[in-house]
Amino acid sequence: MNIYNILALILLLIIIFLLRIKRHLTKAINEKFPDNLEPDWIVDTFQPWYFHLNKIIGLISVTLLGLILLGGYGFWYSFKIGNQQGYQPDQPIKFSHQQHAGLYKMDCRYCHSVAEKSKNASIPSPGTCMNCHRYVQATAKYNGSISPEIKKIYEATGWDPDSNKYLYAPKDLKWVRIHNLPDLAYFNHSQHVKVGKVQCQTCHGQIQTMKVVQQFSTLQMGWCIDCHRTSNVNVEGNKYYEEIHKRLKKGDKWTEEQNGGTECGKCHY
Amino acid sequence: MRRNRKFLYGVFNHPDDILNAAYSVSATRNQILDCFTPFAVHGLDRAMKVKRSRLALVAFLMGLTGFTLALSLQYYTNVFDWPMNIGGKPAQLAVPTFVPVCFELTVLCTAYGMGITFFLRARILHGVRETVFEARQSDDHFVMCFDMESKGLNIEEVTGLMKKHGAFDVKQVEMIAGAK
Amino acid sequence: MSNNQYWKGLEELNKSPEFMKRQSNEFMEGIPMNEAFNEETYELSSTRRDFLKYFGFTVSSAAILAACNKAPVRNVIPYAFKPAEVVPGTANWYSSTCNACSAGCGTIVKVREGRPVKVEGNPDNKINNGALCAVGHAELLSLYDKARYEGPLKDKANIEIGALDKEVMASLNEISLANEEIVILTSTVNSPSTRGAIKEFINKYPTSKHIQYEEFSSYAIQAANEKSFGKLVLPSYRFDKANVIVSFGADFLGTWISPVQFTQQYTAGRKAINGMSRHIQFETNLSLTGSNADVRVPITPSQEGIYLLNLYNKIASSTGAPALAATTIEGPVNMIENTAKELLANKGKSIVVSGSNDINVQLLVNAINSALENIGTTVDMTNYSKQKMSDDAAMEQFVNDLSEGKVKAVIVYGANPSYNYYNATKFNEGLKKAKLSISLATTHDETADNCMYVMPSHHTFESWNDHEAIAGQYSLTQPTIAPIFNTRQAQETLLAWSGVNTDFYGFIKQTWASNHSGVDFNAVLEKGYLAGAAVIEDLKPSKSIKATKTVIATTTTANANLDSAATSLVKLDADNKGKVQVKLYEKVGLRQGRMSNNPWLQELPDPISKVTWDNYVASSIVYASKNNLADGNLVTLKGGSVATEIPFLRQPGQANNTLSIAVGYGRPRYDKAGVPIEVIGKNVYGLVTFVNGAYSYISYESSIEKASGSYTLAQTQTHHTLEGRDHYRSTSLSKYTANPKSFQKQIEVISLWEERDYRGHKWVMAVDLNACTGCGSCVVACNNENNVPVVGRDQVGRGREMHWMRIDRYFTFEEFDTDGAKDRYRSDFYSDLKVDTDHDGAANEKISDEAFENVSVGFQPMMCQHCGHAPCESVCPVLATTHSGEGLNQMTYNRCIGTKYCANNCPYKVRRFNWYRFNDNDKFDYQFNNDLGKMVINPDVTVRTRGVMEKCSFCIQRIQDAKLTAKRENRTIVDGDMKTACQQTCPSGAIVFGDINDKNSEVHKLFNNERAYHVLEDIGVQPSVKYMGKVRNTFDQKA
Amino acid sequence: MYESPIREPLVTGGRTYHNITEDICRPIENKPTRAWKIGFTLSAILACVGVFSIAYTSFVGIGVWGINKTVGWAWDITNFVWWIGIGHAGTLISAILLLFRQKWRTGVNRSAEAMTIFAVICAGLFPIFHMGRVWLAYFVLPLPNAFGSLWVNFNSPLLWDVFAISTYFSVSLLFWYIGLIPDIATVRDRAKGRAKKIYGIFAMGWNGSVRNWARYELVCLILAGISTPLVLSVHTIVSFDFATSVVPGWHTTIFPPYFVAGAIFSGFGMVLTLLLVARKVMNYQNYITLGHIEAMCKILMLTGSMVGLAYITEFFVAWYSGVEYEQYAFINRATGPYWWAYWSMMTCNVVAPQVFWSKWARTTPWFVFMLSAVVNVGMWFERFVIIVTSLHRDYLPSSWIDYSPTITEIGIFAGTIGIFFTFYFLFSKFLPVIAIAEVKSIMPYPERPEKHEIHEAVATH
Repeated sequence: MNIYNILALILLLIIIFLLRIKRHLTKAINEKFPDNLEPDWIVDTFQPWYFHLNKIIGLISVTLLGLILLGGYGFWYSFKIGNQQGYQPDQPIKFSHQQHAGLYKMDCRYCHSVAEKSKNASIPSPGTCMNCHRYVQATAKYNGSISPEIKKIYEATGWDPDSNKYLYAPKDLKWVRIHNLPDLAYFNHSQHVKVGKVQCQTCHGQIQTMKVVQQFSTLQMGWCIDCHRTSNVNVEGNKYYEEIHKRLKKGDKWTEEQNGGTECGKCHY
Repeated sequence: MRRNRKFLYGVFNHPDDILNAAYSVSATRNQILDCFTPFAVHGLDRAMKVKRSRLALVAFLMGLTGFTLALSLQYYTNVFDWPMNIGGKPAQLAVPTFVPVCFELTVLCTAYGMGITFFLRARILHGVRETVFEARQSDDHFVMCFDMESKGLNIEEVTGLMKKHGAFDVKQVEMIAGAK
Repeated sequence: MSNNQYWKGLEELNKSPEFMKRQSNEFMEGIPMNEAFNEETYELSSTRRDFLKYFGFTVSSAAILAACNKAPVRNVIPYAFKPAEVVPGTANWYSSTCNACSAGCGTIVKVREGRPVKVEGNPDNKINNGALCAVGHAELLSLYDKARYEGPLKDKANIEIGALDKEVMASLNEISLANEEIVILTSTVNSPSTRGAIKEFINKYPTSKHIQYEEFSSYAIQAANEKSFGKLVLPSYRFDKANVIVSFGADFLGTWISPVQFTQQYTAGRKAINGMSRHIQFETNLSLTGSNADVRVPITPSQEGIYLLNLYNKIASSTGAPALAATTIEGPVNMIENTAKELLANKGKSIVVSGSNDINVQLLVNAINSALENIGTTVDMTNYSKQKMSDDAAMEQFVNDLSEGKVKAVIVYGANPSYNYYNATKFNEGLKKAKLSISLATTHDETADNCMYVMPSHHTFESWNDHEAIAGQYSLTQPTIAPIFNTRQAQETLLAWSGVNTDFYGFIKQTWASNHSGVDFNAVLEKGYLAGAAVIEDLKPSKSIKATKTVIATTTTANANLDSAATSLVKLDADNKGKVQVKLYEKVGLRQGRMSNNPWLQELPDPISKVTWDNYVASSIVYASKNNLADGNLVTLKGGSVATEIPFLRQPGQANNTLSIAVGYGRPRYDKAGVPIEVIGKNVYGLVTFVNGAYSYISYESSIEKASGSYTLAQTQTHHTLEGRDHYRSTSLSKYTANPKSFQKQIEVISLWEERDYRGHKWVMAVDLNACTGCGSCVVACNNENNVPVVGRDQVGRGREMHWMRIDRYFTFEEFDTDGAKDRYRSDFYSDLKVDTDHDGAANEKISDEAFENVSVGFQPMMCQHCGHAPCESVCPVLATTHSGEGLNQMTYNRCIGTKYCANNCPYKVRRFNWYRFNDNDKFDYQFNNDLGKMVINPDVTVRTRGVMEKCSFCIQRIQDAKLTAKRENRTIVDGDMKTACQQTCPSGAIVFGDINDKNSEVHKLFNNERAYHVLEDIGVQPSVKYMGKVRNTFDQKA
Repeated sequence: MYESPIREPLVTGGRTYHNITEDICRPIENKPTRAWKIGFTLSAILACVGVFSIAYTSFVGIGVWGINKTVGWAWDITNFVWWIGIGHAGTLISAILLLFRQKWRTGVNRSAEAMTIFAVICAGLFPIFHMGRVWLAYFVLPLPNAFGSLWVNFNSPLLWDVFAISTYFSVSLLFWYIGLIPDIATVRDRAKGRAKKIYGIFAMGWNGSVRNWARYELVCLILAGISTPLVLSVHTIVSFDFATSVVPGWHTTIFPPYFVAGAIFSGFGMVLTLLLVARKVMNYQNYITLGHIEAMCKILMLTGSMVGLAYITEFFVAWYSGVEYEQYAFINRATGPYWWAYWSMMTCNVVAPQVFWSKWARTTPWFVFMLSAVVNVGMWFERFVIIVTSLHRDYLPSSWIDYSPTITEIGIFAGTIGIFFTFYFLFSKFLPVIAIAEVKSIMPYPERPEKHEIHEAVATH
């Protein structure tokens, strides 16, 4: 149940309430004063601003209305600030996850090897690419010449395909970072991948189908919190969690939140 | 429906005069359309048999709304939606800590609920044309006015009664309600 | 400004073919710097959290301003080839040795993506057993010092290394061939390989001489030992094995020879209340050691000899040795009687030391230790110390020769006589007469300014080295970052000039291969330490004394020397009686002033006076009122080659009619461009004298005079008494034994609501006030670990220092009482010297000015208490501070709006507010204001922006890390997995942190200790920190 | 209708209804006087100083103030409480005195209410701009957000303040505006041209209909009814900022009534200060009579004695509690480094108002003016004493420290005074300073005008 439903419900209740009040009042008036003295002529004196008093009020009202609308829109829009969901920049090498992870079914952790050890999943060094691409050159596709994308790896590592040796100085390869968290949030891959056994796809989407990677999740705090509230701690097979679970004496369902997963200090320090 | 109407009105310069006139006119079959005074002349409404306002009820209901709103807001945010450990206190319906905000929102809703109802009910709104028969009706003149189109208005009778009670001027006027 | 400048060399290295060859070397991790520092601006290039957290808030706000779905582009550059041992986002630890002083403490260096971010003590090194002092921690920051030389210089102009080598070698050859003298002037060198390199140099240029010079020398001890025992060595002292410790002005806990080692030994003998040692201190200024003493007697410097003579005579009378001529002492006579009684009762289990550099005094000390049979037990001359190896006489001779033009070439390494030689003008003039003068300094210094050539050396963190701090115990230094600047290690330079064609790493390996056959060099490197098993066992601080010690008898000439020593000491006192005697001392933070451009050390408050960023003249209260001097007055100080204006401060505990001034000041601070901008404090090395073959740090011929004007000293604590409150609890040993429960207060805990229980982890901390010496090591460790900003003198003076951890220092009088009656002395002698009324209406009790000479000192480390009923949490309107399920009080910086309400409501006043933006702000031109200094930032901790509150987090990043490691390794948390930065570094082991729900944890035991109490327990905030009350082993009857 | 043979009439000088209208509308209809121009310019300049100081603080950091690690609140919150306190008199006069049927209030309630609103504006600036990150001030509002619905802390007195101050400001504004409507209508009916239109907008068509008068009076009564507990609650909640904390000297249950009494005291001080000047400058002696002044002086004396009692009670409670921290805090107040602030407070707040036992003192305008200024100073010191002297010597002596303000803090304080008077000058120029309709309703009935006068009136009409 989210907050907006509740707010809407409250507003609805208020409206119903007010309508009831009005009805009640009207009824009361009619009962008590059958010969209603309230003159209706005074209604005629109400002349909406647009053909009576002056344009200033009109201007003010329009401005106010506009401001209110703008403010409301701004408020809703503000939820999207910093939300880069769907961000899909061009990368220096047209690397396709669909091909590598999808078609060839390579394990994510072959390249993103430190995801289980470190807070970063890290971008593989071109040296890692060379493990295969020293030999895999996709020449078939390019009429016998080496694929221009694979050539970029050779440039980055300083590999000379003719002599099969590292001859040149390596060059920087500037990947564009897609998943950006603000510096004030601490996130650790190993906690989620190794300990929590969360699939890469849970946060990064069906990466094995993406030709060009895009940001799948909002990466906003609400998104983190939602997951922490609903997912269970994977107690089994982890001695640390077994000990803590024993101490906490929680029931079978032990969500991340119950383990303190929504406390501020878990991510902000 | 905007059209010119014809009004009969008498001008007094002392609150007691208009009060007496109102009592006298009300005793007849004639209906006073309205009186306009520069300040609240106590008793005039009774003399004119104006019903009592029910704004007090509105105020009470609005206050109740405010209180409910405040309590549910605090309960929802601090207990239901995201309970936190604040100074070791339990996240529950903590009556003492919720009192101030409940009170403040009750007052706020009461005041504004009633105020807005008052504006609406009394037709005190932007764009409302003021009904001014006499420029000095907000200064030191007291105006009693009759709708000349209403059935059964005995113009001579009311003119006489008003003059008798000290109206120094009785006039007829045709205007779009209010404006002169 | 280009971010590349520091990495220029590195980048070239990165791209050179040579790189391919060396890529597996472990000190090549500098490479990923590219990841952060490429040619674009920070905003574009930084990899969010891992680097440059300091703009944590600016980037996010910039993102808000951008307010669009198009992200600011951030590039990531991976390693071309990732070194196998580097895991981005995790730290590597390398063992090394501290070089901040010559004590030789082992360190381990935390390296993140190629840059050292933290130093800790090496637990395997038996000198410091994992602890480290404030200076050792701060040495890391000197690596990222803007005042470092960026490349070789000739007459202050840049020069290529090759050209410099050519010119220097030609000149050296010429001088050597002409049979003219070459001097290599260094500070203490106890590295076998460095000595080997110097030897190679001397072999090549046979007219060379190696002179070791220490500005704060312990030469007299060695000289006296030669006279007494025929051994020119500095003994290893064993305070752990002594039941009675008598120190004459030796600040062995703060600055003397090897403070971390001695602190560990000292507290080993004092933590266990039963059988704790007794410490008696005779001294002039209130030193850190004196403030920890059970009995402290303030004496003037000239009286030191008289007290020692009387002590000797008392001891001699019981051993039957002849008495020496002595005058009677004017102070409390029974102090000497009691001391002698104590010492005689603990023969072989006592120790007498003196910090004096007067050979006569040290002869007496030797005689006393000898008579007490301490030589070989507590004073170890077999495994002697090489921690101070200077030769005062040789230095004096050298300066004379230099000024006479006899020395033609001078190579200075690690010494800075232009700054700290007492007659610097003489040295500088002499240096001009030399044909060749070269400095191998790392950082800008005064001597290098006067040298023709500067061939800057690597910083310790970029260098290879080995050490033999105590005979037979070896440790290694290894580089943990690729050289930042165009520098070359001094030893390598010497080897190059000697024509030895090997790098110093190879040279060390050779040295080790020849000295330690059969030892696996890499295994030592991993551990960082080498010593025989027996030695290691012996070095553990413990009370037991091995019977196998060889006892060295005093030589007969020594006894003959005693008489003349006695005569001259009596004469010294007689000559100087009534004069104002000035004592120079080292500050615990800045020591001799070698790292004076280190903001961490400058802002570390003096443990006693709590003054930062300045030195000052301190006197007793009596002296001050007699001479009409008030705190902050400027006084003109004259004496030796010094004539300067310096602030004045009243210091309780200071012996009357004496003044004390810290050395190590008067050096410039450098701004972010590496330009000196202000001089901090005043240089008083000019007051040093050369007396009787050694340097004396006492001046009898100085004077002060009130000058016009005043100066605000920036103190972190301006109120000094307990006000009769019981948050600091102490008692005497006899009272404690009579009533061990005296620390406990009966408090009925009432709760108005259902209590939360913390059944998972509950992190708590225990602080042993009996162990804490107040040295301030924890403060610097915390600054480093938690990215605490330095705010400078002005802000400290306004009461805005940012330290999360502070050490409160209270002066009390020897009226310790915890059972009921409060100590009756209530005084705020900084605002009003006299005592105000007692709160229970007792008569006004006045404290005389004289009484302030005999204050007792209490140290209380104070950090966030992580209260269960935290008053700060309730009052935060925006939930920026909340409680965790593990009992931690958490501060969420990004939620904080800065109302300061929490700080007001904190009874312990441990919350710190960011009054300004302390990073990238030229008003606060310290390490966070330049690219180089920012390297020291811990990437796991947010750098706070202005306007937010911050405080001790119990090192939550370490807790999280320990938990995650346990989870990853599929095990439960073991007590000791998780240490806070302050606990880890504490030399006295006073701080213990852990999980109270772990029944086997140390902290669980300590919480049930009968000395354990909560500070301010009666206000019901339920803190998570317990303090264990201080017990003082005082004499039962008063002096 | 307020005619009593015993009491002094509340409007003197034999004024007629028309006279009253003329008198009160004159400043609005005439060109601003020289005195007004000078006063307005001076206060506008002062307000600019304040705006500059606030901007400087916001751009550079709270470090430009003199506060430190121990004294986290000083002039900022002192000024906040002071201004809020001043504001209380307006509500008190319009609400509580209305409930008590104290008819004399009509002469002063309009300007007192205006004072309330301006004072609350000034007060509100401080809690906002004392924030370290003022641009995130919206965090205190319970807004749903993208951060997983992070809310606010309803345990925090500072959050209660947010609700209390905003409610207080809104309700006061409403009350004031509803009260103004008939008078604006009067001004409208007298005005010509553009002024008539502008006043017409704000009068919203008010015509003085009997039905509306009846509703109007009821609304005013109910508003008074809810404003009375509101005004008490606001300063109670402000006092909770201190009372719910653990700081010795703050942690006191006596604070709510003590603060409310102090607030009324300081408010009346300010009302007197302002009205004595306005009375003189605008020639309102007939509406703000010596009777008014005397009544307010009596309130000053009463509330002054109440705060005096509170001061003494605090000492008693500290002594009786046996809590040494509490005892020290109070001894320190009287004898510590800020003894002068404490004794200034005592002299100004407790001793000085006692002279109002003398009728001469109560009825001598210049003397009352001086004393009312003294009361304002004293009440400022009261807040300073409570905030700074409690904080600067709290639990651990190691953190004890002194505080002194910087020029920026002084600038902000002076600036709020400037803002206050700027608003007040504008108010006195453009709106009726005295409630015309209400004064007319309580004045003795005028003699019936002679016939020729009526004709004259008709002729001019």
